[in-house]
Amino acid sequence: MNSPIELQPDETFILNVGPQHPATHGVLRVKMEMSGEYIVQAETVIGYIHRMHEKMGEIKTYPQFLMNLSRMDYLGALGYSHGHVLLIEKASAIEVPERAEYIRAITVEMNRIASHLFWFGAFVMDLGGFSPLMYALQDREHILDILERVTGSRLTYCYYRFGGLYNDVDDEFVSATRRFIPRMRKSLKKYHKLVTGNIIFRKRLEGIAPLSQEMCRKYGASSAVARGSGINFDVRKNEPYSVYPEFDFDVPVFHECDSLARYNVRMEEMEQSLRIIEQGLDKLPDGPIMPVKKPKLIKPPAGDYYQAVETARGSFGIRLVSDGGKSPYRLKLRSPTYSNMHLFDEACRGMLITDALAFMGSLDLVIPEIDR
Amino acid sequence: MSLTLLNVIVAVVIAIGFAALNAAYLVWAERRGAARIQRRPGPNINGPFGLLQPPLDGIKLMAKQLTIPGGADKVLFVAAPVLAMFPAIMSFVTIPFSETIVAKNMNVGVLMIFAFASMGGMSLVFAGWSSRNKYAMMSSVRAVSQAVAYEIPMLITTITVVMIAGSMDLMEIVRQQSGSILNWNILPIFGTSHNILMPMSFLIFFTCTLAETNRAPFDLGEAESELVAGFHTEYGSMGFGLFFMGEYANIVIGSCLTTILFLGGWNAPLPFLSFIPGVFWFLLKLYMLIATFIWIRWTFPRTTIYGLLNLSWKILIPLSLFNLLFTAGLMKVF
Amino acid sequence: MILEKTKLALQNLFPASEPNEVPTKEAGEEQDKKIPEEPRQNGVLERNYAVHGYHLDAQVAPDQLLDAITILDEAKYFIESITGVDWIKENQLEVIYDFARYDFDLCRVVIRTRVDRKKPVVPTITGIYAGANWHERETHDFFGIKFEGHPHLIPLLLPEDADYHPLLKDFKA
Amino acid sequence: MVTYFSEIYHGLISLFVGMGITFKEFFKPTVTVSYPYETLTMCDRYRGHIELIEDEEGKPNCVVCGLCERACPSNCISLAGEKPEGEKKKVLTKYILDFTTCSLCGSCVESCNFNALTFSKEYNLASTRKEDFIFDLLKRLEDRNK
Repeated sequence: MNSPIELQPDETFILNVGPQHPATHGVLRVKMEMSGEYIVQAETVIGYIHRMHEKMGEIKTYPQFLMNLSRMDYLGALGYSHGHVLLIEKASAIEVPERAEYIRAITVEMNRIASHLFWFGAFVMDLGGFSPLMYALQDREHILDILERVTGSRLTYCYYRFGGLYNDVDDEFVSATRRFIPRMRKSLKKYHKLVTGNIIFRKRLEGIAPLSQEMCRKYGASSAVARGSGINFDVRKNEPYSVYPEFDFDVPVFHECDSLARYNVRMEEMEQSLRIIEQGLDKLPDGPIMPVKKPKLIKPPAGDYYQAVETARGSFGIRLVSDGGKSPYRLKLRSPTYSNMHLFDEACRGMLITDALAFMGSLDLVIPEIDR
Repeated sequence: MSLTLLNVIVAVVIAIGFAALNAAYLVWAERRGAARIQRRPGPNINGPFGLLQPPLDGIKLMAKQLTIPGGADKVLFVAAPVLAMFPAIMSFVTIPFSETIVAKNMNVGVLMIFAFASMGGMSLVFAGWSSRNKYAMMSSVRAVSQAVAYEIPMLITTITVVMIAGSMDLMEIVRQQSGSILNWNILPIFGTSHNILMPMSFLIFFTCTLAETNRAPFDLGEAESELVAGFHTEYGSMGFGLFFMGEYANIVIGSCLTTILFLGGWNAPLPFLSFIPGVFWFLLKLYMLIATFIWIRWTFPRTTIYGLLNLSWKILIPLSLFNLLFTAGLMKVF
Repeated sequence: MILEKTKLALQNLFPASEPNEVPTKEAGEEQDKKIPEEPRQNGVLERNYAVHGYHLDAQVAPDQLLDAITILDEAKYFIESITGVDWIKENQLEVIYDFARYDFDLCRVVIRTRVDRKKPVVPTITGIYAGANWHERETHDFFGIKFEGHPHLIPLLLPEDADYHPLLKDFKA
Repeated sequence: MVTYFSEIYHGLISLFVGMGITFKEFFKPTVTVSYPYETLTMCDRYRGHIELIEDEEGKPNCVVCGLCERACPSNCISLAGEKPEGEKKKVLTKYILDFTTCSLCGSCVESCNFNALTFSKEYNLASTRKEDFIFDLLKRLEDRNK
């Protein structure tokens, strides 16, 4: 009889999780050195769908690059576009009408909820529960329907323009969004009852994968990964941009540092986003959605510009080095999950594979966004 | 003599047919049920309500090539799926569906079913070991510890019932619960047991059945988000189909046993309803239990391997031992 | 304020050049435009946050890099990203380190260092910030900048046998 | 000891609560659309591939200015025109959309100043051949008018 698995002399073996593994949500690969079910060491291998967005940024003109941003993170696309337009508007001193900024904030928050809903479903599916994914997708469908009526597409919105928006929202959008808010609140209650309170679910997450604040800092973690470790960091509050200072909302922070804390942060964030949407609809001013003098040719003056925004996945930074030309001299995209995923190698040492994959789910990975 | 032999053969054939039919259509029921829970229609294209889906799936699986991974242990690799199906079918032989419908009643029926149930674990080990796949190997190691951990509370709980009935004969156990719903073993005080802890034993037994049949939330063997597909990662074609059917056949056996031990077997819940044949009541209870299995699977996330072992060793085994002692004490007193 | 503290600490790296930097800071806008034309002296600049999106801009020599990063580490900054810029006209490669803070004391710091295009070698900062690992590997992929002392400098985003550096300005696909 | 039992109790309760929710969902109507048998109409702003707009005479509005070609980030539009004798305007002779590289951003429609381009509402596009996605929009326009 031949031996199916040849153990290394030191009784560890290499387990190749990915690039085609159900828990990695895409083409991510983790080489794990295992001792039984325990991980001795892990090395994350990324880059399977690297598309070199930064080079495209250098080749294309500023408006042509607009649609690339929504290809980075297909779940929370609007947040990334928001960062891009804010940066170019800042660099070339374009005034944005107030109505446009409000609509941007509302749609970004809607997109954030949609993204978190998908994460919620996928996360519970990582833990083996399938039905919550379907419930989450039902609610997400509503958001996508609303956004589709406005932007014209369901996933890769190319909605923001330098100076404003692609087209205006109508009353139907406002009323549909208003109808959505109570519905979503009800659904969140259902999710809490079905999933958050569930003893199996809690047992799987409580105390799993503690991340210290120091570790978050060394790796530059943001979003729920940092906030679940007791770091009160949200770019919308720390470094207010757009019309966010006008809104009254809280940044949920949990101090348990474990996977459950990260879960709780995101669930709470959905409630807060609903609050922002509600206020935004109340305050939505009338007016144009593009500046009176529509910027024709975008040529930011030479220099170095940086803009950070809080997307659904964390602090997204975009750096523009301009030489005054029609296209950027250098465009750097700092994607939040890149830093969050980087934590994994160090944090998962000594963990069971079950817990490590649950931890990976709690990081909220979108692989195209890591690979760019 | 020859008549009895013929009887047995016919009964065995019927048992196999019943098991296979159930396994096939439970897949359909599960898919429809899951879809309803998730507010989808489920399979509804092939035939009315999608009822032709299972045979078509079967044909598709049979038409596929059975690939054996390089370096795999061929004999065990092929034997494992058969071994998964075989014990489940054999167990049907001794299950009484009513007073008369039973292939071969034995006075140690309980023992026989448990003997075959233990063999089910072997097939997982064989499959995992012979596949030459690390995920499958890890899964089979899990399967062993799971089987060991859950057979103990299951057996202890069964001993409690056997103690009350004073027999290992399944028919005898059912007969003692006849009369009305009040005599069923699941009920505290009133039942034949006069034992206040009986609902708890039912829960323990039911949980163990879930774990023994590798059903969610205890499906750690195949845990698709961790181990890809666990022990049957390398199986395709009918090898996979047999594992699949074996799983459902095991569910039927587990539910049959639960019905017989706790829910009064073929007895009608109320005496005046006993004009309806016993087999109807038996199947009703059986399918309600199976529906619960499906319902649970589509509600809960999966436990972890240590969560599963903790549940068994820290909660189920102490409770079932206490239950056993308590029942023994009660029987001594009354 | 952390801004002043960090600035002072960073300025201590350049004892001689400090007086020169004071006027640039006050001049603000007009100075910025000249930067691409004339090579900038090493030193600390305070930038207009509303325009540029960051507060402090320090250009250091490669051998001062670790000192500068240590100052930021001690002041509890977190690492945002590391990237490069190819200044082909000046025959130089620039490495840019972005840092920000978790608390409400808003201060974004940019550390830059310039190396020769022919021999692009900078010390690694993975010893100070473990999270710099992937960022440095990515910068190595795209620009071919070698981070001396990096524990695992193999391609990250590019294929493992990639021997080209796509973000260099003279790269032809 | 108390925590041990209270944990078991609360755990069990939480399981039953969860089962209650899925039980309720079981009886709710389905929400899905069984796609090939029933389809949804696309909303007004839906961005499909582009299509030429015709004037009253059935001729395209396009004046072959080439703005769309230049605005396109992925170079998927190629068009040509000629100026017939005695006419002031150029006439479109070729408009090819390479849909395989199109990213549906809508830059072309936005850049058009002559109301010559619009989004189609077509989304049932599937083929095993790459050539099927190189659309000749002029031909499509003629086919539409037949």
